[in-house]
Amino acid sequence: MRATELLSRPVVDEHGRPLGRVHDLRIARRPEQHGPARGWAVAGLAVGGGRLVHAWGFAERRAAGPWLLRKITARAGRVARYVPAERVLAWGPEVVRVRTGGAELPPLLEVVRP
Amino acid sequence: MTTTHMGAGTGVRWVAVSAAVFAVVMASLWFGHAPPRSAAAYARQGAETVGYLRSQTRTARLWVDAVASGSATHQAASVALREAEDDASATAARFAGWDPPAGSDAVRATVTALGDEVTRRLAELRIAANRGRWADLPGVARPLPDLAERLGAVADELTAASRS
Amino acid sequence: MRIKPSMLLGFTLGTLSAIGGFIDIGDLVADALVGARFGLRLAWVTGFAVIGIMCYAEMSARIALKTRRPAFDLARSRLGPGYALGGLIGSFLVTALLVMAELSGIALALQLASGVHYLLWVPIAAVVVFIVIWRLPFEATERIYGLLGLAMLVFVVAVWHLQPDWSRLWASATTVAPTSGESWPAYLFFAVTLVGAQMTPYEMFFFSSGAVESRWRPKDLVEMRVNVIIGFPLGGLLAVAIQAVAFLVFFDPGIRVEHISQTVLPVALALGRVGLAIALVGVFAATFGATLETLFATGYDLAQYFGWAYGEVQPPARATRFTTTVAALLLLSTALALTTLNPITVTIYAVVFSSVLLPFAFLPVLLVGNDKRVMGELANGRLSNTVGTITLLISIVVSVAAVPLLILTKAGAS
Amino acid sequence: MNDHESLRFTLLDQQLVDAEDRPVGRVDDVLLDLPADGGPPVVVAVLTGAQALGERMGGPAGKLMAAVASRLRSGEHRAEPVAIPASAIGDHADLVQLTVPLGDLPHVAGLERWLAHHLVEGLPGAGDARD
Repeated sequence: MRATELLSRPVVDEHGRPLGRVHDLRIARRPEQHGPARGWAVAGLAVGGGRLVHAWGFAERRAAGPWLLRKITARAGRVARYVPAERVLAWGPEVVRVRTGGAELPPLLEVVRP
Repeated sequence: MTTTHMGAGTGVRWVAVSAAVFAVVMASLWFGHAPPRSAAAYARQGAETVGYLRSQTRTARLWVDAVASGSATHQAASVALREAEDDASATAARFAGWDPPAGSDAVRATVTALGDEVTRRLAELRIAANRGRWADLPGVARPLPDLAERLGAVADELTAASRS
Repeated sequence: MRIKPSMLLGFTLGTLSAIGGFIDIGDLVADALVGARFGLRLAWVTGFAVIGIMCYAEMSARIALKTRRPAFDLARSRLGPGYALGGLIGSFLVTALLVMAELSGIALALQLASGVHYLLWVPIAAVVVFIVIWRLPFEATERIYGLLGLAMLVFVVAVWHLQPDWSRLWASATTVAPTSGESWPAYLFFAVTLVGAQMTPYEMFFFSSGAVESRWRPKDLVEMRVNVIIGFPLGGLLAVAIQAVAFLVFFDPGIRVEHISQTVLPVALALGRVGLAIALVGVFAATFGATLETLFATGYDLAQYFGWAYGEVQPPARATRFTTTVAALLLLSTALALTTLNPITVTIYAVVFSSVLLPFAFLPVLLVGNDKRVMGELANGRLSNTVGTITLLISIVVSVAAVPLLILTKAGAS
Repeated sequence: MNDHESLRFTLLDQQLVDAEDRPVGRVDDVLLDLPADGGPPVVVAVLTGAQALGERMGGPAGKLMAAVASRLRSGEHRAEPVAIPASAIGDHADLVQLTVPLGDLPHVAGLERWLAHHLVEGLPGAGDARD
């Protein structure tokens, strides 16, 4: 599976309700015991919000400005959510299915390093 | 990252977009190169043409002055005089290539006659320069200011005619 | 304070960018044309262009010396490969036209100096350009053409020697409206043309790639800023001087500028043969420098898009795809120049299309300049952001208006 | 706080340089594998080259790019885009740095080598491609 196939794939909850699209993958270094590779594993997904908000880095607040771009992207940035990999029931091929248990997903900004 | 899920509509959309772009380009080309169709548009083009002829005449005159006063080299002046002549004949030929709308024959006669005259005068300058007759150049150029005045007057007339 | 040779050396990077990038064939044509038709009534555009390009050149160079990543690199990593590919193809086409026009500019300067037809000089100029690309080190090249480009200052001297009515010049420079007999669309079209000629994206790509190649590090920040602060306003001053001399000599007789020979004619009238000779050296150096810059900028763009090795500091065999691209583009442009296509017309089209690409080039730079995780303490301050945002907004307007104005005014003919 | 990071900003589309700082290409895509035991996908390789990029972009332009890139390659592997195993990836601050030199990755930057070999090296003053 290519990472870019996952990007922009629709995300739904266990009842098939849409949660937006995958806009970014959060990756973390794998612990050494998982083989010789110092590679990464997918830790979670960034879901929801606008495509550009993620592409331009505002969804994870990489930038504080300029003021105008921050204003334009502010609302969409707040909508971005984080889905931990453990909650993913199926990664594809058509949709990413996620277990929410009826609860709200955490905002992306809460789990991103400032 | 945009196109991973575009599916079957992609091909159709591409064709539609390409066709639209092509249509706009063709329309623009037509707009840019369509000949003048009304008498007013023809007169306006005539004024424009005569304005350029005047510009080329005066440019040539400036180069003659510059070379006569020792301000410009012979090489540069002979290149510039040839350019002025080439421009003038291209300007005149472009206008002559358009069919005059009904009632515009007089405009055509005036403008093409001026085009011929300017081209002829500038050719004389170019020939004198290429023969190295630099001392004669101011003499050959003597009619130019007069000619430029006449061109200016005709341009004003045609502009007025295009507005009425 | 003792000035180290390396500082002078670094300074020439800015001078070359200013002379070769700011004053290139686009300016030699557009400034003279605009001066003859509108006097100094579009000088404010040059003022805006200088501030805008200074802002983005500084920003992209600051990013380059912090991250070793030049401007086009950012376009792809921030805005995705599809977006960047559009920018790449667009800038490739525009630069191919520009290289053709710059090469013709070299040939036209040589024609005016020698009297031999310019088409004969085109292949010779192309061969010399190729040898310089192949053999001469980056720094020697920029030093030679940066210094020779200073000959363009003769245009500033010529303004004084033409003994202008200064109050008339001032009145013209402070009027924002077309001259009588000219239309607003034509006025705005030439405003767009000047923006395209003076805020060319390739200046930014070249400047930031040059900063990476010269291995500038954050400690070179001051030197880089000195380059920007001296280099680009110098280019702007030259541009206004060209507008002014064209105004003084051509405006009253109603002369339309159609040739490079007309650009240098006011200098000859003001300063005689010596002035003319110096102006021709300046034109030669500016177009030669700009040929190199446009060629490299295109090679850089392509190399950075695909992540290839690039570089004028590398021997050609270490960056073969880059070298091959540059050589192929040079060949293509030479062929284009030999078709006897009018280089002045090509220049106008090239700068107008270049202005269409501006916002695409600026946006990623502005985004990364603000990325604190990448830029740390070198992130944009309020000044960079304010000027950068305003420049970006104006460039969007220019980009949208450019082609409709081109069509509406028939490339400024009416 | 979690120590995960954005694929988009730290890996995808970033510049790849080899162990000697030579530019190798860009991360044109990332190959993921779903472990059989049901864990999250892991990064097994980064893909580089116009073939991977063209396949990623899709559409007429992408298809063309992938087809041309595939044609330019030789050998039996040409159906698959060039992959660099995750084990060869080291540091990734501003650039993604590989732990091996370009010479150890025979499939990478094929065109660069071909041009060096057939076109550029033969000319005087080109310098040496292999130093």
